[in-house]
Amino acid sequence: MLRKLLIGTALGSGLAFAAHAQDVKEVEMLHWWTSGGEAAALNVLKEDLAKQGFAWKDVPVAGGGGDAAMTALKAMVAAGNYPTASQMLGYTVLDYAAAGVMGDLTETAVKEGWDKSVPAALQKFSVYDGKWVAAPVNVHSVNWLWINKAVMDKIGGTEPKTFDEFIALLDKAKAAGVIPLALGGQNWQEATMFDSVVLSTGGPEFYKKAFNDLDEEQLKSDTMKKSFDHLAKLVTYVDPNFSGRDWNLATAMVIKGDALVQVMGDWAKGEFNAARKTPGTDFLCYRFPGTDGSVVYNSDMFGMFDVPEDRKAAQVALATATLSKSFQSAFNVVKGSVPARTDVPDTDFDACGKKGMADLKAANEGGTLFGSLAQGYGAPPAVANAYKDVVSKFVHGQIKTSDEAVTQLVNAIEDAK
Amino acid sequence: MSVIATPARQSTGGISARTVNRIVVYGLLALFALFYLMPLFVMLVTSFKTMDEIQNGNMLALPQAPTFEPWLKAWGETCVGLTCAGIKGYFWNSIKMVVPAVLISTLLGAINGYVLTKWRFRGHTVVFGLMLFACFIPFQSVLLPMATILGSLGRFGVTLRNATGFSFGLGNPTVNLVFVHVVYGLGFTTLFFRNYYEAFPTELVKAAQVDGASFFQIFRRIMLPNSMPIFVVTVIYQFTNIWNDFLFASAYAGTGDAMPMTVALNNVVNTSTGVVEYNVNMAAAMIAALPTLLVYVVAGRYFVRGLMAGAVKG
Amino acid sequence: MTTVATQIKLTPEHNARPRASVRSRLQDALPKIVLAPSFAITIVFVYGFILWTVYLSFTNSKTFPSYAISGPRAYQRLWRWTFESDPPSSWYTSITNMGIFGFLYIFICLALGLFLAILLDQKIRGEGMLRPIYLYPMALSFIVTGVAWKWFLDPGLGLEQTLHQWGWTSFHFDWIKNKDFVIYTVVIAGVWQASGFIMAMFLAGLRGIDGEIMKAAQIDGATTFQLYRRIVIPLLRPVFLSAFIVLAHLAIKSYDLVVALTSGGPGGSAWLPSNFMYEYTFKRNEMAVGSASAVIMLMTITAIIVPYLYSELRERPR
Amino acid sequence: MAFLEIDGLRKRFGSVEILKGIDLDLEKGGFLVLVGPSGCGKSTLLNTIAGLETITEGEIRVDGRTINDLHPSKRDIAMVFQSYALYPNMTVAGNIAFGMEMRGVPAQERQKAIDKVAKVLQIGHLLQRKPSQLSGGQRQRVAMGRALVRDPKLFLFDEPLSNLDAKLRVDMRIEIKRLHATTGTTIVYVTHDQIEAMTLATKIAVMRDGEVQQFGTPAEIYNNPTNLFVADFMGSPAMNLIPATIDGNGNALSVVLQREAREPISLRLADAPTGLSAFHSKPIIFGVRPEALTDPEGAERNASNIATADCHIEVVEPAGSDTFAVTNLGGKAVVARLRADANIQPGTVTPLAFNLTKAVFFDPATENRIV
Repeated sequence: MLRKLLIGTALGSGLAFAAHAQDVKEVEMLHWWTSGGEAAALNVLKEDLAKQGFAWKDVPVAGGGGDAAMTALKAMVAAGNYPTASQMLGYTVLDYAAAGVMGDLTETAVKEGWDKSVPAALQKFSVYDGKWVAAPVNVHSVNWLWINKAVMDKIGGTEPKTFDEFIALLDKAKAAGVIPLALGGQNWQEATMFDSVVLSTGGPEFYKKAFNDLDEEQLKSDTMKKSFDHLAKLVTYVDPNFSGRDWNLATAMVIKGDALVQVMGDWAKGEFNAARKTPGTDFLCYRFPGTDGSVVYNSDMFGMFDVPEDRKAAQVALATATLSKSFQSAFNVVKGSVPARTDVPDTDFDACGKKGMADLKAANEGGTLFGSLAQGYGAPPAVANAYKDVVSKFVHGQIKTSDEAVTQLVNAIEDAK
Repeated sequence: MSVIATPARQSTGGISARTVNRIVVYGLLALFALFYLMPLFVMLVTSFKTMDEIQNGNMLALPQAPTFEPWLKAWGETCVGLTCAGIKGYFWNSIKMVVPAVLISTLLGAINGYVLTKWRFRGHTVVFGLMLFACFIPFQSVLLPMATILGSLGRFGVTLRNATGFSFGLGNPTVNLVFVHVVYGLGFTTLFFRNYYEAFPTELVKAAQVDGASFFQIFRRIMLPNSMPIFVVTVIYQFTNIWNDFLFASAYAGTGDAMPMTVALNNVVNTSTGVVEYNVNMAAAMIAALPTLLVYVVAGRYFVRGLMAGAVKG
Repeated sequence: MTTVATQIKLTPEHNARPRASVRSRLQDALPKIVLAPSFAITIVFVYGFILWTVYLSFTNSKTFPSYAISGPRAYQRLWRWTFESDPPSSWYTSITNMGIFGFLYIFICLALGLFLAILLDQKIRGEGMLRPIYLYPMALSFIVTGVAWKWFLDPGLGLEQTLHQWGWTSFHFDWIKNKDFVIYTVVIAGVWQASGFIMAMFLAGLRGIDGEIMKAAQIDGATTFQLYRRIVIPLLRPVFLSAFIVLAHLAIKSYDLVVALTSGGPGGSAWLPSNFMYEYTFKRNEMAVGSASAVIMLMTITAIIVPYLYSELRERPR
Repeated sequence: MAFLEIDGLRKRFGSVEILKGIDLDLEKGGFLVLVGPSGCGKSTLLNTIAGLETITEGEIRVDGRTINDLHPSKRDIAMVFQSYALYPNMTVAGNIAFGMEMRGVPAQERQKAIDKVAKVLQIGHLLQRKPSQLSGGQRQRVAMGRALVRDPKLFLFDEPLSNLDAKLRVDMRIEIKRLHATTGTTIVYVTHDQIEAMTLATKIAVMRDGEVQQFGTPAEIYNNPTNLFVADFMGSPAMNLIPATIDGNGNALSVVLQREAREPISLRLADAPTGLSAFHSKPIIFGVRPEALTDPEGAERNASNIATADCHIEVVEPAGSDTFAVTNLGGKAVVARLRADANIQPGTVTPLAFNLTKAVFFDPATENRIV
């Protein structure tokens, strides 16, 4: 069908080209950044483009962390109405590229020097078959702890460096009558936390082999079993109503001091920012105990579609603006993430942002920058979701023991491969 | 029909059995009314509260300092994607999609019902059975093939526009949505009208034929004027379903200039970051639901009457 | 006369008679011509798409449709997930939930709808006000009401919290957080949404019953309960069937109910087959499995609906 | 040439044959009644004449013109339906004028025609009402008005009186008869009520199972039924059909009726039908109408062949105008019609006079009349 589609589109675009000698000064952008902070960040881009004379045709579809948007995108592509660009994650970019619907930005990339400034790990997803098909917007890292400083001071805690210290800290909070761990009981949140647990328990090498290479030996190893034990331990520090809670509500618990800590990606910092909290004085950001030096990342990308010739100029402008240093800085300061290129000055970033940028650079150079399995950067969606299923079922008790969890994980991943 | 009003046999201790009976009946009705109203109540009181009160107060408590701010914000200021002009603009998008979709699917259902009862042909039951079964297809599984076809139609529209100057609506997202809702509404509208016309006297059709009325004249002059009850039922049913559809709307008309109300509302409500402004969300939800609520309250009476007139007959 | 004789016959079997004029033959064919577009649309956009789905379920389609047949692997996986399911697979959870939800939802809606209709039929003052109250939930999208219900059922925000504040601290209601009970909260919200509509159908049915039958039964000495059980409810059979069709169709399509209320529930424990299908088709990029699950759903629906359609639509001698 | 001619008309639904070769004709100004039990095909036949149902074989001609394939509206017919089929959304005037409106008759002319018809049927005061505001009789009148206003070649009536109560039915029957007499229109009328058939028709077609059993004037049908079915169906009370045997030889045949606990009655036939001699000593059905079986004083004086026999009277039914007496002959209850003032008591034995001139005989095997 896709081939037919492509022929149809080619036909359509040919005709469109004949009809419009002039370039279309408009970008059509599908995204799910509809909340106030995100929209404000994206507005920076919109205004950038407006300055160059390009109108912004907004296609926002919120819900399910991009699920609804991806469904809409699939429908748009099936219909042959490609947007100029779409917000996309990891393997989705590669899937669409393999289907042959993505554009080619190599020329611009070479001119702008993206291949030097964008970390190689990210290029794995933005470059397909030697061609640039997507512009990375940011790098989120997943292995963070977000701690309420006031609560921390009250219970006299210090930065935990190992998993055992972390447990000791949680115990202190429990003793002080604070909810130790804020967690939202949705499968992606649980799995995101488990990413960090595995990295902490098994170390960088183990994480890579298990969660990026899907090595069966590692998946069914005792280390994995121990990781599940650690997860089980962590879940005992969660309040009883955690199930189904949205992540930002969990963050809010930490912000308000109802809970001590949340294990979450750096997008949580956007919530602290929105609540006008300052790192160091109101809240603390630490790497998940035992994962310092490694970064488990995911990244928002703007996938660039194979649009008709008359829309290419607008697309190039969008891509260039997206990876411009000024936008990368301005956007990521608001969003909580770090720039997708390593040569952006960190002057505008707060302490956590600066640490994040330094960590990314180090991890990139040291080979410890790993894709998050929970966030769809470790393996294709079928595997990632099978993984989330197992973790979530373990957390909620459908899977009862770590042994069973390991068996289930191996089977589920094998099944979904 | 109405029964139970059996006269009290003996009045016991001053209060008659009948009175007790009435109290029980009214009590139960009131209790269930509370059950049905509860979510509406929660939404309403929340929409008049400040964020502070929502975060710190009781969900069921009345607002201590009622404010219209959330309503104004939802109406004219809240952000749908990058455009921050409230949800008011999306009303029109929805209306210009819903009204034609409802009218076309209802009219087609009426005419199908007319043919399937008054102009029967060999195999009419099979045709009807196939159309009725179509109601059960899960919409998720038609999303992609439908998109493909809409895409082809859209390209054909471009060709047409280049050739003739008009695209005849092909490729227009609103037209696409109307088309999709008509296609998947046909089963139910045909069912409603067929059941209604099944009980409609065939002799009237014969009389009109003898009087010289044509196929369409009979439909327009005899069938339609006598179809008011079922019309109300079908229109309400279709209006509600189409107005509230999210799946098709988000997949086929996600862009700002055609985006229907539900998609806009979803973009307001379903944000995953930032402080969730529940009061604005609730106000927006109420505003978005106003047309359907209005339809139910205003036409509710005719609704039961219409159901009586035939829609519930097997 | 038999039914057939009262129908107008449109397929003329003119034999050995002068042919009708083109115009009059067009007249004869007009009803079919008028019906044809609707029928064609249904064939293409429903049955064509069903065939397409069946086809895809035998391919190895992932993110996008692929048209190379690769065998029944998707069905084998579903089979395994159904019968070798310990701990329960998402598919197993979905179909067992469908059983629980479908049964309770349809049964409670029918029972509550009938009960309310009977109450409302007792010459109630203020019926005009009560009726829209029972009916309105059907008018609202669950995107909207899902949030309200989620709050209400959340032990930390809703009913439990409120009752605790009012002093009933031993009250405990946390089904929405419990993997074994979350599906019942979906039932509650679903019943809330649809039962008023069913009530309206029953009310219409009750109003359509001949009053003389009721009087006769009362004279025969039937108690109110007997009256309803022996006379009224049997007479409402067609309404039951129509209501069943409406409810079955709503139950099968319940997707946003689960998402808005529970986001899938703890560990996916609130999934229904439509969630499974959507999830696999669009989110997990396993279109073949999603298609296969859709086919199984359709087959189940067929098994339930077709006998009903057959019994309702076959020519009944009068 | 007759005004309405139906030749070899057949109608099939799949393998079921509803009409099995109907041949009928009717002169201009005639009144044809199709009568028969329900399911006999009479309404289908009417519908085929109207063009509301197609035919499988055969031909229908009106005024010499074949109308088989004409649309109902082109046949120049008007029809009155059992349920009246008044359009509920239109006023009485609208109902009456609808046909003309469909033909594009200008409004003024329509008004004139409405007024005329309203005057004839005395429904002028009802013109602005909706059908739901009318009584049964009024609806009936409006339905007739709708037919009349068309001034068609042919009127079709499909059981028009069956929804009325007994009194109104008689009134309307007379009204229709008068209408026919004054307007001289040609009418085809379907009913299952044989009294309506007898009183209204100039020609009757008795139908059963898609076939015409007998076609003729009311008198022919009544007096000379061609078979048992027609004999039994027409007339009220129905003809007595008594199992009997033929006795005697040559020209001196007699019919023998068995009785319970008495010796048989033997009635001598003066001018027996010639076919009867073949039934010597064989069972036949002896048919005699109640009015041909009476008390000897009340018997037709000038009838050529009257035989009297003593009968045991079981029941007496005084009906006002007549008195009916029931006796038992050949194992069947037999009704005799006596004068109203006849002095007769149940349980007594009374002589009854058989008017054998009016008697008919049927072959029990073929059920056909023996002639």
